[in-house]
Amino acid sequence: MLKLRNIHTYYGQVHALKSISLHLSAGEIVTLIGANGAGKTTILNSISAVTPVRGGEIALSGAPIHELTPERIVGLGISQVPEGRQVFKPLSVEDNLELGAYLRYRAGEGKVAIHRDLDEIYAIFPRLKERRKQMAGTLSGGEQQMLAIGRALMVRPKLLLLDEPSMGLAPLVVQEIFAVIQQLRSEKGTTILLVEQNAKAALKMADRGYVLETGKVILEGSAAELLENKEVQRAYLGREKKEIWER
Amino acid sequence: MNRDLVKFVVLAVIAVVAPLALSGSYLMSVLVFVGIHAMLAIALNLLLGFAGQISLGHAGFFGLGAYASGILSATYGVNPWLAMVITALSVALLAFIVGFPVLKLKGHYLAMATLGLGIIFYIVFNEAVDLTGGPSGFSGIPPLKIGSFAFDGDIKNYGLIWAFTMGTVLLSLNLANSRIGRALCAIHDSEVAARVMGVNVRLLKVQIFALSAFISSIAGSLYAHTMGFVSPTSFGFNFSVELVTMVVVGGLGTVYGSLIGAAILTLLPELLRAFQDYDIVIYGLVLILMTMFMPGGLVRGIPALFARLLPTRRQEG
Amino acid sequence: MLEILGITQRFGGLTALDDVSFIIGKGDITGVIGPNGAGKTTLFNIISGIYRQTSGRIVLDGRDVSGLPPERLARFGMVRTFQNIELFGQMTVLDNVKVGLHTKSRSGILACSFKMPWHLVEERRIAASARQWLEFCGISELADQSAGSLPFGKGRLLEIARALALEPTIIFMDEPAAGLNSRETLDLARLIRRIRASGISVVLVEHDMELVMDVCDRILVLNLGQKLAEGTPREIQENPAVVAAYLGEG
Amino acid sequence: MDNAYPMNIVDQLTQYLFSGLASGAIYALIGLGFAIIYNATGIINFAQGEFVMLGGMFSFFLLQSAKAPLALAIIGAILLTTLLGLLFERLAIRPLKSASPLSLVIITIGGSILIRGLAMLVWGKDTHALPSFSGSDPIELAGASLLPQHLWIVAITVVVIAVSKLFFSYTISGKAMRACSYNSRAASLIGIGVRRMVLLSFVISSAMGSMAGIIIAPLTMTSYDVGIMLGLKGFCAAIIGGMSSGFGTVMGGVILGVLESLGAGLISSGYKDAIAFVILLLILFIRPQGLFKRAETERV
Repeated sequence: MLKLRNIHTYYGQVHALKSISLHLSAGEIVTLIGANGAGKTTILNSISAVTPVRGGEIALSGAPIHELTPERIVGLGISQVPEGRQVFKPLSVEDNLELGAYLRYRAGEGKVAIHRDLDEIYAIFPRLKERRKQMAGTLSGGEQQMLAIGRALMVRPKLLLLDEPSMGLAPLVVQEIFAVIQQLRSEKGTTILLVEQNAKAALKMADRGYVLETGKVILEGSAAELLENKEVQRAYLGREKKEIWER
Repeated sequence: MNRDLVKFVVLAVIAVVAPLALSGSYLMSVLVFVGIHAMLAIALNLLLGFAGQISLGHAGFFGLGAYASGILSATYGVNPWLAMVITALSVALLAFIVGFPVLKLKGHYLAMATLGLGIIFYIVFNEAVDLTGGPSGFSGIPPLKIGSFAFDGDIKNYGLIWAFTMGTVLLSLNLANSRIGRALCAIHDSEVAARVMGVNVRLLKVQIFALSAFISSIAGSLYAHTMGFVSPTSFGFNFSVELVTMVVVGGLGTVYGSLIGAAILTLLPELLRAFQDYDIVIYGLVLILMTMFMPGGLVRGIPALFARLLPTRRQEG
Repeated sequence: MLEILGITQRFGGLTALDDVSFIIGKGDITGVIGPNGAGKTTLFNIISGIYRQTSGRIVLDGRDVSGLPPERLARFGMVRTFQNIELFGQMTVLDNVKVGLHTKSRSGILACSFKMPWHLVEERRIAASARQWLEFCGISELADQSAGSLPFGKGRLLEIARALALEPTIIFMDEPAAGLNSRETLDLARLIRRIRASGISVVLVEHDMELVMDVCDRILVLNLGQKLAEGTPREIQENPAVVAAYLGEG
Repeated sequence: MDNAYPMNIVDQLTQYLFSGLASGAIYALIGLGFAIIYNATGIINFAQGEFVMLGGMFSFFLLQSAKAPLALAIIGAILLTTLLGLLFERLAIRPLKSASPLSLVIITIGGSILIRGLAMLVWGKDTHALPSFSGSDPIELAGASLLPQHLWIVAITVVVIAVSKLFFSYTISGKAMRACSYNSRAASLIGIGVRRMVLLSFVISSAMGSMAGIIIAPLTMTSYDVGIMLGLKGFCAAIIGGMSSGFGTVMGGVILGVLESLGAGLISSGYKDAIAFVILLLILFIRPQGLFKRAETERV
């Protein structure tokens, strides 16, 4: 469905992505893991076209998309839940969600269809419905994460890019959000590209994963393989960590 | 640094030789203005180009220097030199005091606050009629004298002004190549990193603001004593903008750039006399086009342009 | 010795740090780790005077330095580097390090403008000292390049050289290995040890566990704004709470 | 407004209050223009005052040379000014990709000088007056005498502000603009085109500015250089209001207008403009975030 071939991306002088290649098939959950600065977020931003790609190709169902504007990418059905949630704090919960359907409004889609989707989001996250008139800034971290996901879902994405949905959240909330992610794939068949620091949890949920280090893919494989991989374990708690894992 | 010395000597020679070629001509009086504008542009550049802090009110300090020195010497009979020094010190002190709240502001807010300051001065020049003569101006300002030698003709004014201008150039170059100059550039590039390096950013900004006001005030006094007459229109918002234009055209953060900018923007309207009313349009266009296509100013932009047009030494990579 | 005593930081309704205390020993290399959003950078920003904490104190060698701005802390020998290197991009590499010597010189505006003799002496001393620090960090051949044009790895070294020029007693590094390749990271580890050997305490926030476990004497683990654990690298690696926070029980 | 006969102090104050309200309404309109562009782009558009001038001047010349009826001339002037606002964004703002605040300040100043200069070349330096919208017989109100134009000013301002409030609260484009001004990156991730929003902000601001210029022209005359002062006053209003594109700026305009009018009446009319700038400086020094904005909670 989505294919990245030899992507190079720079932040000013920093060569953030060095020839990254990866692919997603329809309906897959794929996770990117790696230390901070490894380039996980940059990959998502390159796909979303907010960080321009300087070399290589990104193709969606065979058609190149790496020279399009961010709006066009969203129009093609790729939406991103950014790191740190980034909800529109001064706007109400409902306004945030409606804005997710901005392009659909502009395309002339009627209110009825959009409101139907809104109800669907409220069904997934009942807590958002309780707070629909509240300013998004007054929500708790977990609720903001739900709102950010809901907003991205209002795009009706074929492909959802999730950047560290568990960041800074309590374990129970994280479980709840991960459950929703799995539900999205099983019920709607949404393809998901997940960036997570919580590697173990991400791999448990994903079909496949890529391990990144300083802008390169150093490992790829099925989630189960990666979970067993010593390199992956090492990357997370230092080299002497093996012993603990084997205990 | 030696190249700077060479440039300075070349400039000094030109400054000395110029009157021989142009003596008695109308251009001499224009060159007097070039000198005054150059002092002002360099003063503003210390703030704008080096420390990265905009001021849209420098015409106000220029005006304060001109009026205060003029009034002290003409109305109260103070020796013009003394008047000039007293004025410059008071203006610097004023800038130092106002500087603390003003330079706490950043970006647009700073631009707006300095602009407001300049406009307040301008209104005072217009409205304090008893003191300043109001909109019709203030005349009878005595020239500067050494013994019985008065600076009153074009050629003498030229010598006086350019002596001060060259002094300003020299001192500013020294400052730029010192720990203070480096700290100013550091503030420009990254304020937080400069602070982490122990630079007292707030104090230094205010000090440089005061220094800049000091030089502007001297330029104003020189203007008043050489012209003998001042009126508010020379010190309005438009002139503050012209000064910013000079600095931007010449190049932010280069002393010689300010000199060149001042020269071009003073001579240009003279050369375009025929299209008198167009000068404001040209100012606007120059400002926009320079910012868009040559943000580094002429001093950096022209060599870069040549480098692009004549790709003899292609760089690898 | 730097004591961090009960630091709490709230942003609006959010508690970014909750009563965090620990002690940084003289001549130690201390690592601060934790998942994203744990409050590491916030803690750094407080210690280096960029944020003002909601409550709690910071004591350097018996002197209370809480709430002092960074320029004052610099004079007490506390300096930091930044995650996304903050260089003076329009200046040369050498001039960047010279700014690091700002607190080691005192000529004012007048002395500089009039090139007073003592100022010239001082400038020579600054230049010599700056070159030494470039050498210490192994980048003296870049002295005349513009800092903005450096590759990231070299920029990182320059930032460290500039910080060292202050001759600090303690240097804080915010993710010094981020964006470095593995060879550069190895060089960095060596440099960090040399810094410590010259008597300077080092504190680093870092995600590269290999580096942290390799160079640190002590490690502080933060999670969700609270201190989760503290100890030697081995103790930390064997601490079940840390393992859970990092790998999740998902 | 000098009166031939002495009024008592209360009547005088009422008089100042009313004329202050009218000029305050103008400042509020101009200030909203500043705030809208600022919120969408982070730019202070120093050319905002020129849109105000263009409104008045276009109206006058459409009225004079094209012999258009007043209402038509006004609509034409608003459209023409808006078109210029759009062109300004396209030609001067959009090509700058990652410009520093300093170059943005300089470029909008350049734009303002250019527009003013062209206006002078095309229309000359004379001052002109638009006819009042409905006669000029003063109306007595609470001891003060008002011109019908004062009422027009207040009424039109209230309507414009109400419409913009509705736009920002209830339309998807308005909400998208607010979202974009809060976090443009997140907005682009859900398909909101940032550049489109910037363009829209210039369109709205230039339209608002031109309206301000038109409704005040019958009272204070218009000429190629009225934009400087009006623009700066509008900016003061926006600063007092904390650069909000709503209530704060409106209050800022009203406060400024009333204080200025009281100051001019009670202290000295020559220093009227200085009063506005002293207020500006005091606000910047004491509460740079404006009088009507809560201190921003720091973002983490």
